Amino acid sequence: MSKQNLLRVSDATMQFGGVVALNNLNLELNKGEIIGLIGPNGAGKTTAFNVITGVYSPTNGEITFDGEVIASNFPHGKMKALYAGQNAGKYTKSVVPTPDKITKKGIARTFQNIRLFKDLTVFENVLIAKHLNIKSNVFAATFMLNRKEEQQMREETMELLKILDLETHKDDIASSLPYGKQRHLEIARALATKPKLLLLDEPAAGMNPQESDELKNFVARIRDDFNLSILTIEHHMQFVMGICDRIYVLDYGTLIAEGIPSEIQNNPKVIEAYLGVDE
Amino acid sequence: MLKIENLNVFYGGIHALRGISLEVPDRKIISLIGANGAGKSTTLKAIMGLVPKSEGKVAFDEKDITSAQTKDIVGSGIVLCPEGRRVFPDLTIAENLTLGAYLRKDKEQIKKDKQWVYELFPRLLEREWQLAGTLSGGEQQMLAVGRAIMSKPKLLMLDEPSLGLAPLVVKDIFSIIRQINDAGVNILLIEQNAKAALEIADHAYVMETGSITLSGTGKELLASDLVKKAYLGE
Amino acid sequence: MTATAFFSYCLAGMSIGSIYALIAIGYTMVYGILRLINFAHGDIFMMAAYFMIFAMVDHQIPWYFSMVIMIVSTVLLGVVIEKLAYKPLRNAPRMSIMISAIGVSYLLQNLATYLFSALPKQYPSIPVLNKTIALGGVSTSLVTFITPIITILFVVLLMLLIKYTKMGMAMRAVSKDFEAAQLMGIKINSVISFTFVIGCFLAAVGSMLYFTPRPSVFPLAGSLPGLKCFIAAVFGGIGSIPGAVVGGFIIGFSETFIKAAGYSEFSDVFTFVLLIVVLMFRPTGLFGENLAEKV
Amino acid sequence: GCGSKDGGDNAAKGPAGVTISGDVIKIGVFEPTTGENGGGGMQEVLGARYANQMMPTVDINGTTYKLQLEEVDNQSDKSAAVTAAQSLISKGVAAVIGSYGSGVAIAAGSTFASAGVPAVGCSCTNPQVTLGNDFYFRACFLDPFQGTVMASYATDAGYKTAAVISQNGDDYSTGLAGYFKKSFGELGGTIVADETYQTNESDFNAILTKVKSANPDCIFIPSSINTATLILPQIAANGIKAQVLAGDTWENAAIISKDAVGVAFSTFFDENDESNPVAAEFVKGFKDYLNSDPKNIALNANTDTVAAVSALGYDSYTSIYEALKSLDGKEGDLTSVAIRDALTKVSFDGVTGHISFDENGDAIKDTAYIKTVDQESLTSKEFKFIKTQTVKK
Amino acid sequence: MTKKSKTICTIIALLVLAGMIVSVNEFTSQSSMLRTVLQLGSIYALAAVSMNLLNGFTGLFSLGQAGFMAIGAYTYAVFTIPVNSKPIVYYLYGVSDLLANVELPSWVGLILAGLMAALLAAVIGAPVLRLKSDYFAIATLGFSEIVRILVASSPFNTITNGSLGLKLIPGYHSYYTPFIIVFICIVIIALLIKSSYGRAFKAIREDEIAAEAMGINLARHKQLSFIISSFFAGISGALLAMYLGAVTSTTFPIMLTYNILLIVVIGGIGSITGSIISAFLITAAKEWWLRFLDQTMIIAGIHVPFLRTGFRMVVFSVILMVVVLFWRRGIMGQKEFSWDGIYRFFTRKSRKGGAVHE
Ligand SMILES: Nc1ncnc2c1ncn2[C@@H]1O[C@H](COP(=O)(O)OP(=O)(O)OP(=O)(O)O)[C@@H](O)[C@H]1O
Ligand SMILES: Nc1ncnc2c1ncn2[C@@H]1O[C@H](COP(=O)(O)OP(=O)(O)OP(=O)(O)O)[C@@H](O)[C@H]1O
Ligand SMILES: [Mg+2]
Ligand SMILES: [Mg+2]
Repeated sequence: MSKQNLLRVSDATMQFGGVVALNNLNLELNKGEIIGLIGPNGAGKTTAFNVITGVYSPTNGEITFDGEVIASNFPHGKMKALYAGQNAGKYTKSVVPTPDKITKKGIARTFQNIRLFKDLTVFENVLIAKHLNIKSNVFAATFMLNRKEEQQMREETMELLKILDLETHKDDIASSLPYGKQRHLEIARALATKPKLLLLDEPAAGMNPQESDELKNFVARIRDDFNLSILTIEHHMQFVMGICDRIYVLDYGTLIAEGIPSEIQNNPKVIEAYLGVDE
Repeated sequence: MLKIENLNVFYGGIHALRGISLEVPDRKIISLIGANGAGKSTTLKAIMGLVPKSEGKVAFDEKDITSAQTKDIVGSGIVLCPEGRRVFPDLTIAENLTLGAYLRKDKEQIKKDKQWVYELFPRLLEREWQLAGTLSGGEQQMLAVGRAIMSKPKLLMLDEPSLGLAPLVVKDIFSIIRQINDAGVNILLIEQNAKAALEIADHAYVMETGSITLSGTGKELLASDLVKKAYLGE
Repeated sequence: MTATAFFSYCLAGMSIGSIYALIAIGYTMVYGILRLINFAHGDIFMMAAYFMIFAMVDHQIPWYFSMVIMIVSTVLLGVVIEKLAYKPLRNAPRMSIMISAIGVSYLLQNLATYLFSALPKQYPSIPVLNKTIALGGVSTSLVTFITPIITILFVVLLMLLIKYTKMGMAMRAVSKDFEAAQLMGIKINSVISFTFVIGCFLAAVGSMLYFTPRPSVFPLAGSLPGLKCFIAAVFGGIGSIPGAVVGGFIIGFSETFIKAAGYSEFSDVFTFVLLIVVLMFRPTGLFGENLAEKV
Repeated sequence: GCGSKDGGDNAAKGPAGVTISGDVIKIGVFEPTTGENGGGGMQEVLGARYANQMMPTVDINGTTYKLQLEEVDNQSDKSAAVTAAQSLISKGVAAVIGSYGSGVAIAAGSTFASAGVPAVGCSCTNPQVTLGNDFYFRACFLDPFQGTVMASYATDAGYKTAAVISQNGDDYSTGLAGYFKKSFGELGGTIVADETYQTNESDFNAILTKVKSANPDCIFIPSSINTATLILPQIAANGIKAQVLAGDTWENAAIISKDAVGVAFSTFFDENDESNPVAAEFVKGFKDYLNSDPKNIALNANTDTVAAVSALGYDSYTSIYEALKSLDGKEGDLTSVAIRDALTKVSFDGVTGHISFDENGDAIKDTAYIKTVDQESLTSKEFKFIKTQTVKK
Repeated sequence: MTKKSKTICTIIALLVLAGMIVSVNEFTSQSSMLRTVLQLGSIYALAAVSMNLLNGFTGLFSLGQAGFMAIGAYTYAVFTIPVNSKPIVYYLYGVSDLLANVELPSWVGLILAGLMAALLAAVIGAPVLRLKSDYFAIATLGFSEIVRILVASSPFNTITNGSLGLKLIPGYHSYYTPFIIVFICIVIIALLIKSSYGRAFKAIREDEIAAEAMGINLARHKQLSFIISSFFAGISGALLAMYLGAVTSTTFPIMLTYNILLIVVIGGIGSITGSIISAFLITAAKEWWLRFLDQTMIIAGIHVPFLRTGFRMVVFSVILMVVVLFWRRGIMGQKEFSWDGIYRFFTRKSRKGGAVHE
């Protein structure tokens, strides 16, 4: 398979006041890949996700998705004086999308702290994610002139639930599901937006090794079934090493290593900053 | 020290705890492991009086605390480091730690303990004045554990303290737990990282769908085939 | 505008502004902790005035004792309201608590009408406060000067309390997470009661300073000041004490000068427009905590 | 159906109205006893209650009917007023007394009109109450008259400049202020300040500073009694020396205080007016009535001063009584519509002067009483009569 | 229960309801309080449901209801007051030349009322909707006060008649008019909520950040909900004007917003049926059932204690608080009336005792 670039993060810097959470991050992801993003706590991994999905606009840098610049910024305004990163003059455009636009372009995500629509049912949670592709306007939808479309949304939702083994929980309220199922549901909901790229923020957190193993297989399966590329943050090394094609390692907002799992595992910098030595 | 008998808890119609009995003897580390949704967190919440118990008895230091209020339970020396971190987002790291020692009066010792927490998690010292709400997930987790340590309880209950922490820190966490225990604090620990939890535990319980299905010393359970298969992923 | 006129406008603005500020602090404190817009605050303020009348006029008690009686009963009223109407709703949806607050506000107004009739009653004159003083051709009563001083004094005290004491820290902790606060051993009920004690104490003092130069008390007397102070609190950023004070003064002054400019008909319109405009630029008020939820 | 609500057109079709059956005739008392105008409204209720005590029955063609009051509180609130009026209608009242405050009367007007029940307003002085409503009458004079009277009084006293302070959104206050401004201008005076305030406003310092700098000879403040008690001390505190003028609402013992000394306002009636024997008798009887029960005194602002609105309450009741008396009691004649028809023809000497209604349903009156508060009032709690004022043509 | 039997149940229930309304018209006297309560209740029901769309379903805590109702009421009144009544209505300030000869049929006025409110919502929505929770609440409250003060202000004298307000507003064509209009409007709102857009609103209520991450355009959907809610608030305002026959700015105080919010909360935030039920209950309680409390009553020669004017509202406020305290989530909670719910309610009752655990 020829490598076809899907996502490119160039020189992304994110600064909160004096805290440089992300410093000049360069990251690439090709179609069909599963990429891991690891690093100590507070290294800036979640921040990287937030920058990619439009939650934050980077202080400096550019994000390209599928050949299109989806976000770009340079230090200006208050940030101009405060800016502590590099490549200050490199970008001159300011493209500030909202997260919904990014999702529409084909990037979906899950959250580090699960964010489901708690009081709604599992079915509704997934169905809502289908809304972004709705064609009919509010009048048509209200007066039920879009029955076909609605029907199709429901069918697709049902299908997705079936594939993800959530069918039996269809009418349960999301918050009453056990933790692991909630994680599955979050992924299902993200998949419902029909993304090309899926971002997973610590999907295996709170799972025991057994469960995290199952999740690993699950993620690999959806990548194939849905023709996805995946970028995942995770602290469970078995999970990361077992599934990722390549891994990026961040520390203090800076990239300290990049490579295939076996390289990373033995990289002294990574061991020192993140993995520690096995006793 | 802590003794639970036949604890039952309902969430509406869901029978979340079905007659749990367990014991935390003095100066020991007790681990509680089990699959997602088994009812581990619920057990700790029920002890703290955060969820109503429909049946059962909880005694601490020979005193019945089954129907005591949370604040009194904390007063009697049990502290919970809750699931989901629950740091105070509008307060700084330093203030969060100070609040951990809310019931303590020994100013000098509090100061020392704070120093100790900062030594354990240098990251927290770096960001002492940052509002807890803006910390990263792992930093918040460190803060939550640090805050619990600050309270110097007789019994410390930790609900998945390693959640979201980097591997290096996870290793530290378990040695920290040891240190706390050595300082005379009893520990009741919930962990997904079953291996580490069992290694450290003097005694451990396995929970499944609201009941305790297995118990024994940490070593015994580590050797058990059942545990191996279900929780160690071997 | 002549210099004297300007000076008297300033006095008028300061007098009303500092009252707004004083009462707005009460709103802000309760909001800061319970995330509850205590709609009954203005009515507690009104009841305080009736307590004073009850003590000083009906029972001829000297003003200093009356003042103590009034403050104590107002504080009691506030605490009782909290226990009966808000405490049972700790875990209820926020709007239910708000409706309970509206209910209390209705109840106090209706109760006052029922007990004291809708006719206005004369607020007793407190000799110390009523002393008139002349200042460069403008005469005004002492209370005009005392009010801002008292306001600033209280603000400083409160800020110290909240920033540096354990109680203050506990108050801030309770405001975000009841359960976690309990886990620290904080007695949330006492913390909340304490907040109400302070809020009502301020309302009681404010009521005395307010009604002395405007000595007419009727059941709806608290409703408009209540609304204005509430706006003042929002203006400054709800939950922020210095914000409430600044908000109170801004509203007091802007109102006064709009009237001075001959647009009394639109003074409230202007206040609200100003509020909305300020919120456009600072969505959480002037001093509001701007905690973007971390994702 | 419910019928169209616009009372004006109803005369053609004519609503059926209420037919009286049995020997009890219910008379509704539609007054605010709570809310902004609760105090004044209550005084009107007292007048009506006293009248009912004096005239508890009426003989119509040999049969004695008991007159029974049905009181309802319209809360000084226009939306509550309509349902309050509905509740009176649902109780089967044949006629209605009230209300204090024109706004509520206007709001409820169409309800009464479409039910075919006549209403006699006591102190609702706004022209709109009776305008285009065949079922509304009133015993008092109107704002255009009152505004003109006060303007005339002001020019008679030699005032050249005036300030006006009125309440935004209040028809009584704005209307009266409007008429005052108009005629004061026509009479050669100048309005130097025209200020408004919001309902429940209690701080007038800014407005008063403005007024003070305009330095008018007099200030006209048509307002509710609550506002009056608030604004007077502030006028004094601001050191404003101009003559304060006001309308009928200020005739309430609640305003009497040292700050009120010197104000002048127009009203419907003077309790010390010896020239009217009906009034003299009423005053004596009503004072006894008030003093007979401490509750009544409490409701009358703790004095036994007779408020003009009480007198109007009494007169309104009397006009209904007179109308009932004039019915001939034949089958089908005892209806509320017949009472309305009879009301257009009544003519009697009331407490507030001679009463008969013009084609709009307004009492034909040409005199207002100007009263003030003086030092003596502070102890006696009574207003001091200055003069009667008619309108200069 | 099968879908079919549910539909049949619903149709029967609606017929019974309609029958009740008809029989009230046919068999009670013209002046019965029941008629008033039903009409007023239905208007409040619409106002409450439209507020619920925003507060309950979209999670936008708005306190601007009274303002939008005022706009609706005034728009309706200004355009429908008969030309020959205008001189009487505008007797003091005169009527603007633009309006002197305008007299639209009431249904046009009604729609215009909704559109006008919606238009204003669109204008202020863009800036105001950026605010969060309580700040949004205060901004809308401020807006509603601005509207109230402006309609009574002198520059608009020849249009709104300033402080004097408007009267002789054409009323309902028939007793049934308000019920039909309210029914149609509520059905439309219910359909909207059931549609994909309604689900998007609920997602915003549950978690804005997650909703946005699911591709829901927050600004657009909030705006949509705000405008639609205001449209129906405008219509309910117009209906209120028709019912009252006369409006002034003081008909729409903040208190009105509070009252409607009260109906929403008591009914259950996020429940349409709850809002409807509570609208009728509260109106009936306040305006009808409790009225006797205002009257001194003598039973067997003894004054019944406490009963005197003002007591009704005291009791009413106490009842309100008791309801809020004991029914925290309101009468219906977040649920809708459903036949399954009724069915479960009865079957559970009958099996009481035995099946509590498990
Ligand atoms: N507030 C609640 N309402 C209803 N059901 C609940 C609630 N909290 C927990 N549950 C249910 O109770 C059961 C036990 O939950 P608990 O949180 O104790 O599990 P746990 O063992 O801690 O799992 P995890 O490893 O995921 O934290 C689960 O089935 C869960 O769905
Ligand atoms: N809104 C913010 N304001 C201030 N600082 C912030 C903000 N968001 C993140 N930070 C800081 O930026 C750093 C990076 O945070 P981020 O959440 O990206 O870490 P992370 O790599 O995801 O860590 P973890 O593994 O613990 O989740 C942290 O030190 C955090 O304190
Ligand atoms: Mg993270
Ligand atoms: Mg758990």
